[in-house]
Amino acid sequence: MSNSSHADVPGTIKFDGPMATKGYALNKMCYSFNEASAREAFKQDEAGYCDRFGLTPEQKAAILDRDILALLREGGSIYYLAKFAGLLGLNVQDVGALQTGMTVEAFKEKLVRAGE
Amino acid sequence: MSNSSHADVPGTIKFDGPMATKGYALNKMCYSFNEASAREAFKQDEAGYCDRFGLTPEQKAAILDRDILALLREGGSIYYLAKFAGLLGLNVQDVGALQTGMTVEAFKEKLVRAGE
Amino acid sequence: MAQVLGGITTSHIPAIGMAMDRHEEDTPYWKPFFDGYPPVRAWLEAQQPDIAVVFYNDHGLEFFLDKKPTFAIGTAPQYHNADEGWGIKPIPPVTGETELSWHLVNQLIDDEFDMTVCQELRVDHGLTVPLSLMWPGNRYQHIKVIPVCINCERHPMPSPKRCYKLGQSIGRGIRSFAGDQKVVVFGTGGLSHQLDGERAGFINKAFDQYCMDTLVGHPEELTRLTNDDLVEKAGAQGVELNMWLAMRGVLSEHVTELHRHYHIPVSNTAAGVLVLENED
Amino acid sequence: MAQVLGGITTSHIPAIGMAMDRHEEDTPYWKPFFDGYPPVRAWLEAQQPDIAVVFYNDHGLEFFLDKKPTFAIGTAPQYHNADEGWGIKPIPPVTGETELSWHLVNQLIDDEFDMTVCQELRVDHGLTVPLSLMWPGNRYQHIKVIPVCINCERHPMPSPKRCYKLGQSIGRGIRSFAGDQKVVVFGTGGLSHQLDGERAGFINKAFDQYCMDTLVGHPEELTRLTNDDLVEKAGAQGVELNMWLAMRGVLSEHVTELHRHYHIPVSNTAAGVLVLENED
Ligand SMILES: [Fe+3]
Ligand SMILES: [Fe+3]
Repeated sequence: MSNSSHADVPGTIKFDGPMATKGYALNKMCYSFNEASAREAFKQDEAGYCDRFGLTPEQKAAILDRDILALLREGGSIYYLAKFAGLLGLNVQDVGALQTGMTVEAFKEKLVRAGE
Repeated sequence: MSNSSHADVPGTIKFDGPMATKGYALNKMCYSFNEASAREAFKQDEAGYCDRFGLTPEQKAAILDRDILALLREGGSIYYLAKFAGLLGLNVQDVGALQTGMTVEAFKEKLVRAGE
Repeated sequence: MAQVLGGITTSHIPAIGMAMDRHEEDTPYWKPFFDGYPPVRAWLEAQQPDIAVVFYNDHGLEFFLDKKPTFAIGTAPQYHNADEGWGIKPIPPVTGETELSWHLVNQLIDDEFDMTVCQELRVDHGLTVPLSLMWPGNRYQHIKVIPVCINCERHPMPSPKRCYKLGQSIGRGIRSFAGDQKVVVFGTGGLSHQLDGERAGFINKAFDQYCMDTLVGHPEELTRLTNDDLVEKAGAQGVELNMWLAMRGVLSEHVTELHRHYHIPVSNTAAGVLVLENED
Repeated sequence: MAQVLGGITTSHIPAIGMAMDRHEEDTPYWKPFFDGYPPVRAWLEAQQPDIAVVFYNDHGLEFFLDKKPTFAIGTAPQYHNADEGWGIKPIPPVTGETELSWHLVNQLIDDEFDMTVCQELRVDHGLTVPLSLMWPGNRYQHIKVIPVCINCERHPMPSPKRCYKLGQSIGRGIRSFAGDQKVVVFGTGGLSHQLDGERAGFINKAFDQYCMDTLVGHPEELTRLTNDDLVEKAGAQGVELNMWLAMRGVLSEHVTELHRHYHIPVSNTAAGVLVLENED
């Protein structure tokens, strides 16, 4: 069945049901960042804000470390993590660079080359 | 097509899309009565509470008059109106009696007779 | 492979929960209704299901017209009940189940059912009253519940045929799940009743009995009805028969009727009980 | 009968909206992208559609995992945009439409699509960026918008085939609507891109061009792909092709390709533009 198969695409974690269960609290916290007041509350007390949503120790550590790849492994969805990145002042190209271990300039160049 | 046909069942208003559009504000107000604080706020100032949800004059008058049949005509859905009835201390048998112009006792007897 | 033990139909009206809260089960009004349940409880006690798939409708606790699903399914580890506005006492949390739930979601999306998937969901009397009825004293926390919510509040609603097919897809999902869980399926709501309009209090005993007879051995016959037919024959809220059809779709073609009960009225409603044992 | 004029595909990434806010359309980075749009705007100006059906996905403004629809459709008189958390400026309210919207809901439920129906809905950049692009200066309030939201965020997602069939049902709905409205259809999002994981920045120009070629004349060929195929070939967010397929499903079998544009990159994404004129 197509939906229960796990596409084995290197460098890609399929955000499926079990991952959505694992990452629920983390994603819920990131979804809250749609609200300016939530972003402010997080900035005032990062660890306390994580605890309020019941993040696991691994999720909380990955938030405090800004470790995007670890957040994905812990069930984060890029759509909600993008709001966390936005709060940090990072755009999707910055996040791409972080995940690929490249400088932002090198990451942007890689994208330009894809068009050639 | 089954969904756009209007079942012509006497004494029954089909709560369909256009009725749901017509009754949206009214139903939204009644849905708010899930919260005890909303029920309290309504009791403190019935007309003001209606205005806060943008009810039409017809809807507001029907609320103030406890006119269930008028509320249905104005786009109310019985599922949300039931919460308004609950706030007034009425159960579905009281509401049945009101709509059919019977006493509650007569309405209950009619139900018992349906089983015979 | 997980196994479908069978299906149960039951009314879910709030007045039942209120009567249980007030210990009125043996009063003259309520006794003829509650007399239908000891055989159901005995069957559940003997079968010891691990999981209950419960087809219900939300009467305006969690879902409003702002975002109204046709079909919703829960995949949460727990579900909460809450204040519904007119006095039924909230019951303790309901235990959920995530693994089979997600497996069913995969099956349903593969089968082209466009589910709304709920990782957090407040469940109303449509789901909670049956649990209280099956396990009095609210001793239901051992059983893992998978809620499946069907729109019965605003037309257009899914057709009887679509609801039956929904059940069939869920049946395939349960039977293809790698595990040894025993699953029971609840079709809640009904039978004939109408709450709104000058026709309030409408009940159709003959039609209800036709439905109960037909559901057991010839459910496809009922899928030829439209929702407009149901409104006419079973009252505006009689469309809740769709939850019974979804339950029946989960079961095998042939089932054994172990128990039947029918009583008029509870509150404004005709109440029907069936226990159908699966054959495969 | 209402009439389908044609369909438009367009990227909807937030960076486009931000570039327009900052008046960067003519900068070296952005000019090659915005050069794709004057012909689209000219066609819209000439055709003067009354209604736009917009297929988009919600990236976490209105819908969260708590209650995540597979397919949602709006029937509201107006839609609001709001803060998405990372700095795109909300745009003025979008005008809605209730009559055709409800007619489409009736058609869809009749055709066994299990829609979540939204009488109140905040719409995110997936819907708003295309409006800003088509009518610069946010002069889009004359056009009535029917939002159709497709789950592209959490697997399982509706298959490419299911999305194409969704569009076909909506096409039947438009053509059976008693009115003389002119309708345009937007397929938003795509083309290949991946935001997450070590594979972030993946773009597949050859596959994108195959998709654009095939979508025009042989869309059914694309419906043989699975979402897993799309993730592999077009990147994790390349599943947004499903919105293009839904748009194509609304159109007639034969369409005339009036305009095509393709540019890499805008932000992390390959951007494709098509204007397809309907033949019936
Ligand atoms: Fe009910
Ligand atoms: Fe997108």
